[in-house]
Amino acid sequence: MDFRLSDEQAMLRESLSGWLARNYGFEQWRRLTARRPPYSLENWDSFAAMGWLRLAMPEDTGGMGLGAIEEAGVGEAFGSHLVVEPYLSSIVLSAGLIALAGTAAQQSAMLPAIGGGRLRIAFAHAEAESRFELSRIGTRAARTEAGYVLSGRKILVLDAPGADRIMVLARTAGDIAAEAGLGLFILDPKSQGVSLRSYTTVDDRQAADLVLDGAVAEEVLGDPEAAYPAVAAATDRALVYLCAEGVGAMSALCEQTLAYVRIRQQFGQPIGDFQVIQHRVVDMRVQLECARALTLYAASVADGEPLERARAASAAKVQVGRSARFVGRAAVQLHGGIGMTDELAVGHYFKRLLMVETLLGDIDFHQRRFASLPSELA
Amino acid sequence: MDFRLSDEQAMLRESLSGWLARNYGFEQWRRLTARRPPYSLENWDSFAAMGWLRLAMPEDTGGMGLGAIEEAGVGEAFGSHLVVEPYLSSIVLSAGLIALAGTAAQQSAMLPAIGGGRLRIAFAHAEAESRFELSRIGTRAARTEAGYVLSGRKILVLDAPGADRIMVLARTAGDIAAEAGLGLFILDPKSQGVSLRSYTTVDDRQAADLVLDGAVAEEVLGDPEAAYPAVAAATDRALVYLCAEGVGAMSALCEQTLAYVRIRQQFGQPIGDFQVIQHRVVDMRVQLECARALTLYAASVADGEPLERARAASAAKVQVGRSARFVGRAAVQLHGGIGMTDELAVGHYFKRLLMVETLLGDIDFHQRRFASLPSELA
Amino acid sequence: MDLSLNAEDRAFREEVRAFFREHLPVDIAEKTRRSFHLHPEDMLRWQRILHEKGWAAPAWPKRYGGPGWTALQRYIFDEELCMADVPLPLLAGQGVNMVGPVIYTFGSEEQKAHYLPRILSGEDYWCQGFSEPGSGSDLASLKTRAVADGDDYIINGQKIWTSLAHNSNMIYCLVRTDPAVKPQRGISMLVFPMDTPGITVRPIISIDRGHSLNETFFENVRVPRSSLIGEEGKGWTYAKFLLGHERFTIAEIARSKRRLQRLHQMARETAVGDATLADDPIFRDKTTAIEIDLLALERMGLRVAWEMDQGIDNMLSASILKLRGSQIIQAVTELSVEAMGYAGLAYESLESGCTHSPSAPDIAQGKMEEFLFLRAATIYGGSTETQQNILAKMIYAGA
Amino acid sequence: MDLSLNAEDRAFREEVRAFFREHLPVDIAEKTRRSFHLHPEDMLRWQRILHEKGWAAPAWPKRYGGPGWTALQRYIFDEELCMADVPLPLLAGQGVNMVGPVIYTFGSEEQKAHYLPRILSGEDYWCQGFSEPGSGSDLASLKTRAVADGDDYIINGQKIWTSLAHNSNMIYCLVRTDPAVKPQRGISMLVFPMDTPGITVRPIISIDRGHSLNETFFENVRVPRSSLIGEEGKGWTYAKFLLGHERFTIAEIARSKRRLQRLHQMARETAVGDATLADDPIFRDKTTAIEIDLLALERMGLRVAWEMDQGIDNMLSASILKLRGSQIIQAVTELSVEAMGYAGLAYESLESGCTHSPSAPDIAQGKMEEFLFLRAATIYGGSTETQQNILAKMIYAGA
Repeated sequence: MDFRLSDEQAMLRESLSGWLARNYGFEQWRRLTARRPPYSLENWDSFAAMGWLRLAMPEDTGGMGLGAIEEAGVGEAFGSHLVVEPYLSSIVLSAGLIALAGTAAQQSAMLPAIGGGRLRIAFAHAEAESRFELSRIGTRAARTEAGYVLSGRKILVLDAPGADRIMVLARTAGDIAAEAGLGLFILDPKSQGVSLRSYTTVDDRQAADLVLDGAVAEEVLGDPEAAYPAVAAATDRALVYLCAEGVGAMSALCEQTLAYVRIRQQFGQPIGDFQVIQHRVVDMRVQLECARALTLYAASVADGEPLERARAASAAKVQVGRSARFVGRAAVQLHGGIGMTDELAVGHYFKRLLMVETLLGDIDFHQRRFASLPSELA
Repeated sequence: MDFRLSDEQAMLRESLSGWLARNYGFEQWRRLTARRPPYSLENWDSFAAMGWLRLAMPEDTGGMGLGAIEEAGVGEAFGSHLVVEPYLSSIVLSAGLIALAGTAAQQSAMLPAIGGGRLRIAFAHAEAESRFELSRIGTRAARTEAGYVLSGRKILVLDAPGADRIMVLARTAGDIAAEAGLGLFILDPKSQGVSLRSYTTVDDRQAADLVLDGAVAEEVLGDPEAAYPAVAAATDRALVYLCAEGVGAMSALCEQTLAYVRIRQQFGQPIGDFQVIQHRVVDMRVQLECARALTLYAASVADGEPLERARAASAAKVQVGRSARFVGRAAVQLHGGIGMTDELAVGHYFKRLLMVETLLGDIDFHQRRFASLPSELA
Repeated sequence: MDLSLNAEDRAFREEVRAFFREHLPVDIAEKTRRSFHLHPEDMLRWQRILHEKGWAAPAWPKRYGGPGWTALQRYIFDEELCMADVPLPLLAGQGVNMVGPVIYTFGSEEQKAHYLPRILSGEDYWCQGFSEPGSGSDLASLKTRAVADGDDYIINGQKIWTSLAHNSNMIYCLVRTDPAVKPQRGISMLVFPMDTPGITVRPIISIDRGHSLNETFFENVRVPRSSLIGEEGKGWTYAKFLLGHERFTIAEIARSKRRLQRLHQMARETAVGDATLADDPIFRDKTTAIEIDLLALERMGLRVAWEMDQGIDNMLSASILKLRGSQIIQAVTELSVEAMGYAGLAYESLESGCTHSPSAPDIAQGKMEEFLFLRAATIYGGSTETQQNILAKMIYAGA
Repeated sequence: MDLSLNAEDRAFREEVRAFFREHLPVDIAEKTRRSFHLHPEDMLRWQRILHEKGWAAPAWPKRYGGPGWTALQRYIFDEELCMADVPLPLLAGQGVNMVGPVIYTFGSEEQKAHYLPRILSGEDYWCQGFSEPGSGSDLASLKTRAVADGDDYIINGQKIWTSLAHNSNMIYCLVRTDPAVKPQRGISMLVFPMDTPGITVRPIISIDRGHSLNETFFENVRVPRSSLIGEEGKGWTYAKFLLGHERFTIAEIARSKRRLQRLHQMARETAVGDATLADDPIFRDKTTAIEIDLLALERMGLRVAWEMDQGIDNMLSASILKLRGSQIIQAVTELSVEAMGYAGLAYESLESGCTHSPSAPDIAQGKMEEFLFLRAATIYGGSTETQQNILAKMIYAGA
């Protein structure tokens, strides 16, 4: 057992925190979220130039061959600065799925473009009726002469506005909830039969609901009936990334709140001198450390054996969800009225944490998933 | 709507608090619980003399014809002094059931004796497999020439050691969980086929497990196949009484804890000066007031329409259970080490609250029962 | 003791219910049901209907144009209002519930005659100038100065969190008239029009993206001496009177009941695979826990209402109502957002100033906005921590 | 970074497991499984077996007779011990885990040579004289005096919560040797036999009805100067060293895992109508929540163990371990009692000093006792509130 960062990990951390400190203050965030799509392609190019987009890609496609621990490093840094660029959707999920499910040819064709910042793919999986269940997919993909033709509805396709392509999880066979019979298909969002209803999300980013009505896929990733294991693995990786983002955001909130309570005067003293406030600051930190511990654990097993991977990812998501609730709410509360305003970063961290808590399954969902997996204690 | 106590209610409260203040200090409690059975027949006679045992009995059997509100008044006073005499088992439950289910002749025969302190009846309902489900009764009562013959096992028959008679809830017909087919039977604990395994309970009182093997009942209360509605009604009344006892005990704990934190010195000041302790004292009180409000409500409808009665009783039991957990634990915690000792009353209130929380159904059970009943909000 | 409603109160409930059923305009009911914000003109229209019936100011005595209801009747009125999705005449709230009672209790005859009818008719909409950037929960430390100058006061300073200042034509304000004495003693209450020269209102956008809050700046604002309510230096007393008036309504008991009812409905309409969210035992456990909390709160509230009618001032219970009420408000709105799942994360601002979640059903509209805005429920009107400090004082003093 | 156990650690785990399987006497294992209290002679017997293997003092360096394990190995050892229901050599605990490390770190060569082997062999059983009636969490305020008198100290005063004082033959004690200086500076640590004249032990019965705690009175107790550990006035430093040693073990991570495992088993054996408690989704939700809490605690614990092996002293994490550990201990024991339902309410004291619930299955025996006794888990070793004060100081100082 060794908790030390490798040289590579330490360098990555350095480069992330250095660049973000120079380029990603709250005012920058404000400018970015006023755009449509709400992020910067220049930033994206910089991420590509620094290699952050191809960290986890296989080396034979120009990637660095690193894993979930490094991706979590990116997540934590991005979370602490509220980075809005489409890393989760395009890199962790879509590129991750291409690496897991795509053929060698597909990998060589797409990964360098994604890693180089020239191609952004959004991932469409959720459907209104499935809540958080990954394999409950009603969207159908039918094989025809022209290729696979897709019909159905997807919701909350993160970063779809502005994406070059959309990857769709659709059913080629089997019952609505079956794990077998699922495939991954890549579409051009401008092609016929694809309509997007774009909207702003609660954290000032963008997503879209997607209606597919006979849309023809450009590409099917690997086996069109056996995508589920790759989707499950990529989702667990994405959970780790999200958890790390949550840890980063909570860490920023803990810092900002501590700084605020030490200067804010009420009743003739800084409110941070009140014991009740001190204990709340402690409880926030304890929650942060619990979330950090399980996120690191989940990252360390995310590239390993599926059962431990799934248990750890769900445990981390539950813990991060709970911690996010506590830390986010306490941060707003301790800031008082000013924490309720759009002017301060606090509220925006709070809303990003709400996304982190819910995306890819909320606390209840992952608590149940955790309980359904075999445990040495049960 | 009128929250004022009636003159009768005010007098009852006076007489209870006066007598208990004079006769029921913690040292008295200690002496009583060292006895077997762990209570005093002299006290019981005093209760009879003051009319407390026949408050809720019908006037034509020598009772005062009062209701659940007055019974709750007794419960609260008894709870605040940890009164150990068998009021819940013998008066609220057994006498209550005779009044509800017994024939006129049975009422005239037994209620005056109970109300006069000359007859104490324990109520055997719980079985190991039924957890808290009232109608899940496996003990059988078979009609024979000799009368009803009972076989089965009962657990946690409160105050059975020392009782003159035992009232047994047993099945004459129907499926194991059916509400129909239940009857109430009165046994002499010394008769053949009855064996008691007596033990101490966690709150230093006594109960017994009961094995019935062909025991012949002396009496069957009313209809031997239709006792359930009476049992449900009496149980809701008993829930109100228990809740009131909990309110009394919590109220004593709040007082004792406040008094303690104001004198206990640590770090050069009374610990009650620390803001964190102050807020804990506040939270204890808030919990107490929530419990008090719902208990009073449940008492006010306990003699009314069954649905509102059941909803209110379950809501009160849930709230009292939660409040008891919070108040009991906070009281021990704020007392520190000394709160952990047998020497102080605090730990004994804590353990009585554990009984109150669990008897006749715990928080989860009553939360579920509440949810299963129709609500204007659902 | 008899804790049920008597025949008179039950009849009153029916009367209120019938009135709402018959007189609430259909378009307003529909907008409220779908959580759209009402246009000020819609609010005024509804205010006029209430006023015509004599119900515009439920808490006011008859001699000032109120219905002269008991506290219990007001509670029933409020409950029927919430359950029927009748909009609160929000703009009128500060006038009706806050400054109105101060004016008829402490104001001069001229002030009563001038202001009270205009509040009832909806001609005047009021905002409150209490909080300042440096004095949130510590109100006594406020710094806005009013200096006597002949027959006038000249006001300089700044207020914050002035709800709806941008839609109001009147303000009631706490100002420091005497900086030499003990902080609480040097405060006075002034009332004056918002179009008085020297007043600037700057919007504050809150985390729900809405605009109801403002900063209000006073630069040499000159108002006549007749703007003073009651006596100079007694502003603190009037403010406490007013906040005491607020503590009951701020618990939002009936509103939480209605929110919980809608949450149940939302859960029944939310598919989870082959079943609905309402079938989920964990989710049901959470709604049940809140329902029981709310029932306890309601029973405390009814007791406080009864005590108010008896002339008993139960400060402890009123503070507990505010404390628990705000926690329950947050519990219900949190769970509502949780119930929405992914649908809640879509959150657009519409032209009308409303927010909208495209993938969510009608019943869930407005829930995210409520959730976000009501993070403030444990901050405004005395934060939870301040409320606990106050309660500790009362309990240590033997309450 | 590599957060999995390496081959060596895995082999170590197997070795420990095999040893317990082969050498733990069957009768002791059975008693532990059924939650009976062990007789002191049984404990001694097991202590001797461990000692023979060289495992009597897991944390001690090799040169003092310990196995020289890493912190991670100690964690693995502790986990195997808990999972196999191996009894903690409770009586030996104070000697092995507390005073032993103080003696080999700060004691004289004579003290080391005399005391350490006697701790390992089980010849000496120690108790701790720290707390006093007036100084619980505020240890620095202790009043027991030791006055130098020729070659001796004369001790007068009183200690409280002296665990197992009635079964111990040695005590290590904090005493005030200099009342003139700053409270922390005037404290020294003395070690002496419990049969020294002038010592009286009075039992304290705790709410679980057990007797493990005592009050210990000192009336002109004369002990030689050689009883002093290290330097006079440095007792506070040694105590902090010792309590730091305790913070890791006091989190009881492995023990909580074992308790949770037994709770799952109990739920499977508890009938609820036609099903079992383990099938109840609400109950399962509660156990799952605790299991996740515990997993987070374990991951923090492993990191602290690794840091200890790297010579990094992470005070913040150690305090969080104690804080969270004690909360989880209480959560598991609370839920265990809840699972028992009515069976937990029967609670008899047996002759042997054990408690017993007649209607409960074997697996549930001892659960009520644990629950009651472990209310103290958030009180002893620095109460939760004190721990939060300490953590606040560290965090405000930038930790």
